[in-house]
Amino acid sequence: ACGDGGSKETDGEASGSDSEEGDEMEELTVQFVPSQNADTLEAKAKPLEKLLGDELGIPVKVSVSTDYNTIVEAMKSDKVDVGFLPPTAYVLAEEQDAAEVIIQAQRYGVNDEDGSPTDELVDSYKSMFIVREDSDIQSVEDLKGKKIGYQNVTSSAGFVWPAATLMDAGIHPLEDMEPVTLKGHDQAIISLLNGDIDVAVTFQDARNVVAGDYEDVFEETRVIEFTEPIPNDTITVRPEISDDMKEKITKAFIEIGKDEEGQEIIRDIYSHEGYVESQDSNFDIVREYEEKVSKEVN
Amino acid sequence: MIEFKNVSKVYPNGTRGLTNIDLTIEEGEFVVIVGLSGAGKSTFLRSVNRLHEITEGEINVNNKSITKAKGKALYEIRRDIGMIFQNFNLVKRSSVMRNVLSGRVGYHSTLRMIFGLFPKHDKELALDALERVGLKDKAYVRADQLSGGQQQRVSIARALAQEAKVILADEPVASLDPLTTKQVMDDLAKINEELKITMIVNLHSVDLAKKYATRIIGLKEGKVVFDGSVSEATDKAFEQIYGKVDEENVRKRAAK
Amino acid sequence: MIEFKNVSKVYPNGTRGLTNIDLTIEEGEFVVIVGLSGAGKSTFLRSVNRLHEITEGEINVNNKSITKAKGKALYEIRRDIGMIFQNFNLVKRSSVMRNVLSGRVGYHSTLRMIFGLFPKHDKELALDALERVGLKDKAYVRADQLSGGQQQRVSIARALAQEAKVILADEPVASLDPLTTKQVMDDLAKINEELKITMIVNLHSVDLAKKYATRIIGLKEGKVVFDGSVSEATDKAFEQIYGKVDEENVRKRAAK
Amino acid sequence: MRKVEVQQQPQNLSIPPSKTKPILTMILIMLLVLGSGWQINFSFTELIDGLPNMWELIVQLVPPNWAYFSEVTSPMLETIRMAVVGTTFGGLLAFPLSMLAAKNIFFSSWITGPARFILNLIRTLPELLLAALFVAIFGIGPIPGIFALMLFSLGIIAKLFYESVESIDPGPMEAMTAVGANKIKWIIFGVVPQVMSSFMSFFLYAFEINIRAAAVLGLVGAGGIGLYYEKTLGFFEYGKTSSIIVYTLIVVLIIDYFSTKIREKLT
Amino acid sequence: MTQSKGLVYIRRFVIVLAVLAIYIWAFAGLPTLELKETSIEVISAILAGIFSPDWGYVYDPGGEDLLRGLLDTVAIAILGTFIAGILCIPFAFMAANNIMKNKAVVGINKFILSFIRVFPDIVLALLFIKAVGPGEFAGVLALGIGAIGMLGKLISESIENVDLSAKEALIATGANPIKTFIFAIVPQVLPNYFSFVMYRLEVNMRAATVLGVIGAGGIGTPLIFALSVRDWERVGIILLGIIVMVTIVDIISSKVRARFT
Ligand SMILES: Nc1ncnc2c1ncn2[C@@H]1O[C@H](COP(=O)(O)OP(=O)(O)OP(=O)(O)O)[C@@H](O)[C@H]1O
Ligand SMILES: Nc1ncnc2c1ncn2[C@@H]1O[C@H](COP(=O)(O)OP(=O)(O)OP(=O)(O)O)[C@@H](O)[C@H]1O
Ligand SMILES: [Mg+2]
Ligand SMILES: [Mg+2]
Repeated sequence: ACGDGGSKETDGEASGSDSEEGDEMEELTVQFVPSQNADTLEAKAKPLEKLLGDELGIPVKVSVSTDYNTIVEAMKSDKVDVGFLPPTAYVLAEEQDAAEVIIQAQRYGVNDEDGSPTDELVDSYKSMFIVREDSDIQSVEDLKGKKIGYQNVTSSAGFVWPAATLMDAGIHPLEDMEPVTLKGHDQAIISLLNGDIDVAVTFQDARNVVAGDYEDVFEETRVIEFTEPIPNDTITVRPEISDDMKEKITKAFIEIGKDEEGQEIIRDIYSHEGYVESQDSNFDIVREYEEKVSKEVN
Repeated sequence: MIEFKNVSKVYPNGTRGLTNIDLTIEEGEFVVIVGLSGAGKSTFLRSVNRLHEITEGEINVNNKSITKAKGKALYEIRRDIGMIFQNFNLVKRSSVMRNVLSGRVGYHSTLRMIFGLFPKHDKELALDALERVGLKDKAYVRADQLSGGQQQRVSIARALAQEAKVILADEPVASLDPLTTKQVMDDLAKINEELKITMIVNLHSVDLAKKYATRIIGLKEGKVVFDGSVSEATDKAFEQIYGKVDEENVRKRAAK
Repeated sequence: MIEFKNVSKVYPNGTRGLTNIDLTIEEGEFVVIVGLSGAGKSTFLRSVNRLHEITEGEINVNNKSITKAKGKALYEIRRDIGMIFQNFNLVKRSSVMRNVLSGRVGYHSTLRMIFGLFPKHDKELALDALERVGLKDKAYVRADQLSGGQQQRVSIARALAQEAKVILADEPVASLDPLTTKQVMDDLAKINEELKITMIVNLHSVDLAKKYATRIIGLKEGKVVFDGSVSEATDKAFEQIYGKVDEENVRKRAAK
Repeated sequence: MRKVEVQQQPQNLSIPPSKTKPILTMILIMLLVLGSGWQINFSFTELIDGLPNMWELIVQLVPPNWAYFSEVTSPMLETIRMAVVGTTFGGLLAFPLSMLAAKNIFFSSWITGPARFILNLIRTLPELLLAALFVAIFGIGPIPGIFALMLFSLGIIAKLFYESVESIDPGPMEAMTAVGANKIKWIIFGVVPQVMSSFMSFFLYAFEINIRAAAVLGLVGAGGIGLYYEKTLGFFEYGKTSSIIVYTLIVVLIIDYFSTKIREKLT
Repeated sequence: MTQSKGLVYIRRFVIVLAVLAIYIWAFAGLPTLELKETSIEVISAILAGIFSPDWGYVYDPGGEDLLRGLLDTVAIAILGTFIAGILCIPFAFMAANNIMKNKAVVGINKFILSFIRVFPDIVLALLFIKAVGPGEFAGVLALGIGAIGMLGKLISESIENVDLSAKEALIATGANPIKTFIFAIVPQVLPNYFSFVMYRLEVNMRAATVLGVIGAGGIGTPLIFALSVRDWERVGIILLGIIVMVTIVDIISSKVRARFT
């Protein structure tokens, strides 16, 4: 849609390379948006700058943002080359020709029973419906008319997937429920414990975030349902970047995921365990869900 | 009775306001303070009710040290001292009536004042005071819509309404025409005589000073250079207060 | 030459300031305006340089209508009219020097003034003016640290520094002691005589009016009730201006 | 006596004050600004070059999606309701606290110091932390929202207000001292009439902020207009975003109008 | 005269009634206040965390620590405030109805200021990100432009409140409006101006949300991250840092204002 002009000129150099397709990139700009399903996060950029720079041989600038909309817009204006986007955000960005997925992040799976990590690396996660232990809600069917705590409507785990699950059970996610929009999966769980809502939908397993503040959270709550898997965070690039460069970036990330030092860093900072190549079709499920839900909701 | 015991005042910027003032003003006196502009007349008045802290010495009002008084005791001493300011100090945004009524706040409980509930008696007092200075029909006009002289008279009315035992007046007639001047000064004299209220008045007019004062105090560069009855205040005495009528010299002294 | 052509002024709150004023003041006259407090003296002066809009009539200054002037033309007429205010109108937070210099801004480009770059000549003028009123040694003191009379003198110095052709003075000596009063009035008279600068001065003192004026205008309730030379201004004339010395009556009239 | 003599020296008030201090201050500020500019790579050319990109987004913002108006009306009303209550309580608390913090009202730093410290503390608390605390205490809904807005307004009004109180005309206060008023009467008659207008101005300003920045309400599950920004931006529906902007603008203009009227009454 | 007075009373009555109605409406919609069971445990956990700050975060040789974060924040805030402090002046001047007699000019300027104020920070940030890319520079621009609305409004209102007698004196000397403004209004407004600018500096330092969104570094992003994963020790140390920073600004601010009062 918009013009190209591969490189970033932070040092005020004249923008001579307008017409080239980024094969002569002098600098790579990377921006990261935290996915919502993380229980530790660090707002650090420097370590990744070094790792990626070493792999690619050009300077890398990494920044951390808290809102994906700005990354997408920046990618559209060629201000950001590589973005870490949550799945919904990726789909929306792809629609606008702003991003192309190359990689997906891997994490350890979560035990459905007790919320502890498994030792299996997966590229997807799930969302869950959770109620108070003493609640008489046993299954999704019982939810009709109950007070539910959602996240923002753009949230995969906090709205889209759970809404789809409800629809599958014949319950309209807004009209048949008493919805409240909350900010943060931790707030959802606290509100559930407080009795402000009857059911919370969170990523699996958000109770770990609250456990530090409220020890008995696992005893006092109960999961009644899991959703279908949601693809993990993506690493995407601007489509205008040359295939060669895309290749290089892909390889670089995968290398980092395998390297011991690299792994430690991406785990600490982004709670990623490793990276696998990905393709757009992996996200058809996201599109499908988006469409299904947004048709009902908007 | 007002007693100055070796009082000095130095302003923070180093200007000397008063130097070693030592005198006593008895109840019922009509004292006029004269002196060049900048001689320390206003400073003298403001020391009496401790609007300025003096830097040395002590001042007693009716045998109570205002210099040492605190809290309620201080408020009560002050309530009994009315003041007419040289530059009026009115709340320009409030009505004339409210400005005058504000002279009465010392008499009422704080709670009452928070709601601005003045008793009827006070309102009558305020209207009386306004009538005395000829401003009854401006009672509900905002203070900033008055002429200069009218503002000065509001300031006088406020002090009258206060029913104080001492009145300090800083050039109360500076902006008034001769007739109003006469009327205000007559009023002050009447209050002084009939109610035995002590008057301490700064004046620039030697004629007025001679006409109304029972005692004249001359200040010069913060020091008392004359203190005596009207009869003692000869032309010579005034020469001493104001300096010789030597044009060149006047300028220099006036500046001090 | 200042011409009032059937000028009236009604304040927004309905008070009548001036009513049908019709007179001409020639160049070089020393006009003193007298009248009761609230008679409209300040309103009269403020109409001359259009600090107040008049509600009817027209005023010409040196054959230019200030009532109709706009923008630069208006500023230039005003630059030639100096004004001494009854309540000084100083910028309290600025230094004395800066207050006096502000009388000079009409002479310089806006840009220059934005950076406050006054030429040396102006500073000398300002210091001269301050010396005239005996305040040279307070030049860099903040205006709010001055005594009342000192502030009035700063206001006078500002008007002097302006080098105007007409000076409007609203009770310029109200807060001054007799000596400084004499000195300031002498100065005004000297400027009037030597430089042929027109003076329009509001005064409360009949003595001063008789001593300095070449022409006296008496105002009463916004109307001209007397206009004549000093010799014509008999005691009877003043009685007419101030009303009979009838105590009851005075109060009522003064309140108007 | 000795003290007095020492103080007599600085009488040379007739020479201009030295200009070095202001000049040094200016230089210091310029250095700070230039240093900061360097630290963040300030560049005009980059900005100018990027303007066309900016335009691209502006084009998407117009025209607003008028149909969206009806959808945001009820959250807007909800926001106004909570802002009214929150700002009122905040303002009621801010008044006495600002008086305690103003140095020309209470001369002792034993009073102004703690008052200012409390105000600083209140202003520093991030919204997210407030949300975490209030949700724990009151659960979700309008109540924690109002408390959050109250603290918010308190911080804003009090800080701005005490500083403007510090620059009022001391004359009327002096007159009240002279009539023997105690502190409270002194404030009511000498200070309040002078500051009412600026208090109202800050109060209404805080009210306005509360309406347009009501994101904090979203944080405690109390709805509010903030969520809708997030939602529309999240879906890249800029037409809707700009209709929220226009809506807020209308509300703010109405508040502005009343603000001016009320201040005129008080001046 | 009497008729208009009657009108004034009626208008006043209507306004009072309107305000009253608004309050009744606002309070009527409120649920009752109740405390939650979980509160004690959760709050004591939060407070315990905040009061045992994560000292390790103060300095980290890797470069992304509290000190560096604060320094970045200060740099962004200073520059942003500086830009706004300069750019707001003409708007403030032209939006003050006692300076500008032309009602249309005043109205237009007040409208512009309102418009800037309602423009959400995040959209402003988005615009600048598109222009210069995410980072500190965009942050500075967003803060700088966004603050014009607030500074312009507050300053113009404080101009509307000044004592106009000195202004008269300047008009009488034949000064044009700009000169009058500089000599009669500026000295009176200066303390307020500095107070507002310093306040804005402080707001900008706390503008964690916008800066976090922009990826501008500074202390905002780590604070948001720490809050969202409930790492209270980290929150505690960052808060401490901000409080110290704000207190320093406050002290400087009162020193600066003391100069001008
Ligand atoms: N801004 C104003 N608004 C309304 N009325 C006013 C205003 N200024 C003055 N007046 C009224 O106009 C009348 C004339 O006022 P003016 O100031 O001209 O009197 P003056 O002769 O100068 O009196 P003084 O000797 O007391 O200064 C007075 O009754 C006064 O109350
Ligand atoms: N707040 C202040 N700070 C510093 N110096 C001051 C202050 N107020 C007055 N002064 C100085 O103290 C001296 C005495 O002032 P004061 O006001 O007592 O004079 P005054 O006799 O009342 O003169 P006037 O007749 O002009 O009113 C003057 O030189 C004046 O400049
Ligand atoms: Mg005096
Ligand atoms: Mg007058």
